[in-house]
Amino acid sequence: MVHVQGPWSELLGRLSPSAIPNNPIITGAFLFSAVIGIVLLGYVTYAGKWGYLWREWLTTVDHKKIGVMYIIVGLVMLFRGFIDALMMRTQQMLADGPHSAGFLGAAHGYLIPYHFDQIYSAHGTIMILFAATPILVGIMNVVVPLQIGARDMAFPYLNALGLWLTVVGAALIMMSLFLGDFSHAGWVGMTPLTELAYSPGVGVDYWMWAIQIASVGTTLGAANLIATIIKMRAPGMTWGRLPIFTWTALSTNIIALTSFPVLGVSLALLGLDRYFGTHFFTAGMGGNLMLYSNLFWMWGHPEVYFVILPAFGMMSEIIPTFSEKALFGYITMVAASFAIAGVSWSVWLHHFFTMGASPAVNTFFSIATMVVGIPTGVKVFNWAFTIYRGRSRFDTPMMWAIGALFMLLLGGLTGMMLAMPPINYSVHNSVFVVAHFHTMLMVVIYGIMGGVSYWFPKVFGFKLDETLGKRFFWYFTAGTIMVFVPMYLSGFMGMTRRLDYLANPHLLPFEVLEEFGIGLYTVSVYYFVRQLYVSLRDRSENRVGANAWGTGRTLEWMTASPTPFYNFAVTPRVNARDELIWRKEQGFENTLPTQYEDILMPKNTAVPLLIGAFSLALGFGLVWRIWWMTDLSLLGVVLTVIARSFVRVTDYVVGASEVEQIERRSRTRGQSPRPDSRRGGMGVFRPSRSNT
Amino acid sequence: MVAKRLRLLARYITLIPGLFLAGCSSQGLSRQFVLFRPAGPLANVDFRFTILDVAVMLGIIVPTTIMTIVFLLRYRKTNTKAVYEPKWSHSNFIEFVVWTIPILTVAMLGYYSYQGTFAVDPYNPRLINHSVGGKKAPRPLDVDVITTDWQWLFIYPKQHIATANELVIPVGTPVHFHLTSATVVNDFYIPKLAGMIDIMPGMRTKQVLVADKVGLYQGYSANFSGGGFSWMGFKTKVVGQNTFQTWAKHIAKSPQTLNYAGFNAFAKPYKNVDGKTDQFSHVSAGLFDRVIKAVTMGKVYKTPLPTYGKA
Amino acid sequence: MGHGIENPLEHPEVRVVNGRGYLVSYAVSLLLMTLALGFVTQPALMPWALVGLSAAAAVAVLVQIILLFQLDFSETQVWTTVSFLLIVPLFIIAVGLTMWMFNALDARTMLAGMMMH
Amino acid sequence: MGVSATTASDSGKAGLWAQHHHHDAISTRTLGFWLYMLSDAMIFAGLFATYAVLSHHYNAAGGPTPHDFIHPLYAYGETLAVFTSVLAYGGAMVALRRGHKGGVLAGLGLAFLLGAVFIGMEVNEFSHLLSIGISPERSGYLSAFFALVMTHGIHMAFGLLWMATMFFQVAFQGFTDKVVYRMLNLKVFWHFQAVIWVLVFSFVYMRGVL
Repeated sequence: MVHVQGPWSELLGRLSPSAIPNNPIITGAFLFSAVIGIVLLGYVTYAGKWGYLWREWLTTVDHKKIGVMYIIVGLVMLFRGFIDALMMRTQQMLADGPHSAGFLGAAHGYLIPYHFDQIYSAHGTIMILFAATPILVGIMNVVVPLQIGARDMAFPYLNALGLWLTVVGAALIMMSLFLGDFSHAGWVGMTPLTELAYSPGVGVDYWMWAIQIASVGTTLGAANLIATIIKMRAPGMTWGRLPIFTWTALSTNIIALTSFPVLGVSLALLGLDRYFGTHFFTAGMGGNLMLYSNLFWMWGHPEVYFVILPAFGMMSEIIPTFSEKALFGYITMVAASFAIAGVSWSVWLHHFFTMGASPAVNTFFSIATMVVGIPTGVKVFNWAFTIYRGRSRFDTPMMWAIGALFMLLLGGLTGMMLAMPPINYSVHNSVFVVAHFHTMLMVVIYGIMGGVSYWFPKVFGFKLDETLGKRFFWYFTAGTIMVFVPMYLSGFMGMTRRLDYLANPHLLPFEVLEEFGIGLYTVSVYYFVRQLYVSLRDRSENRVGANAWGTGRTLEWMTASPTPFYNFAVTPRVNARDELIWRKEQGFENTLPTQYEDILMPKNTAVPLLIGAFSLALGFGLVWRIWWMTDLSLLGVVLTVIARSFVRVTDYVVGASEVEQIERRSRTRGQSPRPDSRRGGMGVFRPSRSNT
Repeated sequence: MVAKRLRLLARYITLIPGLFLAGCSSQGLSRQFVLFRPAGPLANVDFRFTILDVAVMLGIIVPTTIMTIVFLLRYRKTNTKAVYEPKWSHSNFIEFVVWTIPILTVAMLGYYSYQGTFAVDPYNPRLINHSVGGKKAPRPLDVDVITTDWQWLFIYPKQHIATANELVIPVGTPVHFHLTSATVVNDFYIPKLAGMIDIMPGMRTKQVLVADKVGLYQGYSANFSGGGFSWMGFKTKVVGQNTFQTWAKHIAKSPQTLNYAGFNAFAKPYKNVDGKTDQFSHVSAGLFDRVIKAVTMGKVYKTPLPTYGKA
Repeated sequence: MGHGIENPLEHPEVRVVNGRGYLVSYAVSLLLMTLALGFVTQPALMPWALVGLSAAAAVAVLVQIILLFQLDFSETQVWTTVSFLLIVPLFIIAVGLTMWMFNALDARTMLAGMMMH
Repeated sequence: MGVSATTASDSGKAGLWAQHHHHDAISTRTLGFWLYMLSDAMIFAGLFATYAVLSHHYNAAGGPTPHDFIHPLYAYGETLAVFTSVLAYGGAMVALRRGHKGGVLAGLGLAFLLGAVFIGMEVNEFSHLLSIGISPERSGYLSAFFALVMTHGIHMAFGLLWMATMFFQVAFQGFTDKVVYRMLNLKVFWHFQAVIWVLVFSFVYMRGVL
């Protein structure tokens, strides 16, 4: 165990009153969160919803609810990450040139360097790992079992565990805001800056354990999803008929399954350096600091494709639905997804092209990187030819999908530039790169927004408001252009990344433009929230039937919206790639099963939540070096897992007559829209009786 | 009401780029796009490949964009005159073409990438030798660069002098840099002269450049290195070859000297907010190697524990 | 969730267990590891030690994978085999490319390599 | 697949609903666990890559090199323990196939004991190394050595815990679905440790004394 700077006690570790930051901005953030928290908790208590919350959400193993919770966590963190972005843009606008004014104790702008550094590190960590990843995992959770005609995931209990581990990671990050500090060394955690000698506080520990714990959840989720896709398909759902989103979910989870463990290794070794004084990534004593970059990006680059492949999948679902036409080049689309996933494993060095590797090494990784452009290009062409000779309707999901397509073109252009070492050297650590990967992540965000609005009616039974959705889209797009086009340009002016003060005053006009852009984003956030509110308020007018968009093609549009907890009353037999279209053509669209049968469903369980609670204590104890707490919580996790393995019965039976009743009720609701205030949008989720 | 006001705002916003472009030309802001104005062979190659890459890629992306937009407009649902073939989802010819185009592009760009990567390899500076080969090639100048938290030290080992936070090099002369860091990773970057190269503690990287024109160039550390990172710029003065000799002689008389102990004092964490520069004479021989060796043997220049919520 | 087979012991994955496979795997891998030991302790074998070690390890791993995990393309095991075959290249890429890139880097940047330039 | 997607169907009216459709729980479970083991393999890929990078002489930072402290014969003894333990677990699996509870318990017990012998040998080895000042903080090389070998050791220890649990479940719950797939998964886990040990033994221990 290494010696740390500052006080340490047996009982509280490094924790002391001085760990509470004394800073007006943080105090404001704390008050804001506290008020929201109190209002939420107060509402739940006032409405007497604790029991409902416990039974229906906290202990659930239903893949749809777990997916929804993943998405909610992701959206909350997306908002937090957005606030970080707002603060960064404002700081860079204010701290321009030596004559810029300073506020709140900062020499320039309103943030001192150390605080600014934490904000950009938090922004990156949150956006990649706690916003994009959970939302995508959530969407895959909701959609994949429905698309393949399964009742649930292969391992519902494990699914809940994955969710709660992700929540623990997010909770640790939020905690770092109000207790101690966060890492200042970027979301990638550059060594040896993250070593104890250069980051003596608890910030890096927060960053490290938050990611570590959440990534365990993601790895488990990946194994679960792959097993689900391989083993849980409905009869007749051959590989050649698998919906394209499920294909991308499969390829993306192969990436997650294989790459997240390497992230675990890199963080664990960094942890050993910080806690035990080993020399993996130190500059001296035989360590190798570039080894960290190597291990980190061995995960980090596949992670990029982990987030982008599902977005491609969603685009490939949305574009055919709203073009009212089959997807062009199904087989090449599948091949392209797997080509991207495969090549993603041999391109990681381009994240540190400038470390001075030999030109042979750099050339190899450069060409491997460019090769990714081939399947990606094919996908773009295939989407275009899906639109060709179709009948395009511009509903909100389609707008997002098309937006994503154009973002991909721009991102592809700049990506091909960065793949070439001589160009890369001149912009490697500049804001040009920042603009590039934000363009690519915009593909993901556009895909997510499209996917959420596309499948929202499936899960909740009503559509999101179209007018507000489009307004959200346009403001968001204007914001994207306004922020990132100037950022590309400032890259050409030699502006490097991660600056809390800009020495070059000529950058000011660009910074002002970007600030305008972030203002547009803020407006778009307003419309997003308003869209949710209005849609929820007017839900009875926006009720939809099973086939919410009228032109759905795949299995999920055959079961009621909102989907009953057992998904399909009787497992459908699949006859075609676009099963619903096939049934329409054959005149079977409204053919119902002749008889219902008993269904075996997994019981709810509080065990994943309990393991999550222990993991939170474990993470907290590790961050503050409270050893009794880490020992006890680790023991708690192990004993809980063992105890759970002795539980014999984890399923229960839903009787055939009950299934029939639920089916009849959902049919009448789907056909005749009428106010149903008691059950609301969420009433779809029938209370499951038994808890374990 | 709000929406109306916002629509008004949006209309104003569309005007801004126009105003901004006007501002650009009048203030000479276009000169600030330093990557488009290379002043040395290395930056020149980087720029040339940028143009090449963008041209090739635009050759594909522009037609694709136009094609997609045309498809979207022509095959919109409201256009009842357009052909509608809901089942058409495969064509061997189209699939062949859509795979061939990206493959050929990548093959071409891959070849250029290979060429360019070897061209700018600082360990085998054919480019540099070639670009000064025609004239009477001056003897290369060696500069050892050490970064600390958060300053630059430029040592001229042959001249036994050193400067801090200011680099002076002669025009038209190949300059060989050896770079290392005493603390964390930095990145050596002079946009108009040379691309980035990492500066890593305990390791030594190399960079080579020639400046074609006399002038003042801004240098940066491009890799985040902690609290003083934003102030870690350095001025690069490219001077005539004679001026350089005079300057070096002048610095050799400067009262401050530098040995390893002096370096350790210099390397204490310091945010160079005022842009101070230092000059040192009688710099110990082998100081650069000594710093690397000390770091590999475990020497660290610790960062003090911050107060939470403060710097 | 139920399954088609009443008695779990009748499940094909239980039936596939093979006592002879265990014995063969045990004997072969132990023999190979003994050989590996010989390569590094017997001066006569030392010149081929690295090749010998790698070959012994590769064969031992292969034998264990096939006999202990019973990997084959039967209906029971096909996905196990396919997923395993997908992971092997990634394992090799991860270790191999890392070794290659750091050998190149060390030669240029580490003190040991500095003599070259 | 030249035909358009929507008409590609078998026999037209093969039926729309699959009554009494069930999934095979055991093979779903074993596949899921196998996938998890593959991700575990990538942990070892990361560690082997680390070991490979950090095993140059300058990574020893003037401290001990593997030559100085690895005893090939002792490591061979550890190999013997691991392999025999795996064989014993194989015996338990053969007994499971025959539904022979006593055989399963005996096999599990023996595998546990031999696994414990391995752990004991490793603990003994490391405590000896630490007592003569060969510790992970000494150099990058030693950090990598300890991390790799101990990660395998921790896996082994975890396997022992699992075996103990299974011993009770087999004894008191008999061969239920759950117990059977856990036995199958533990088989994969335990055999996997043997495979990793082959790599550790060859490329860390034997390669080290060269």
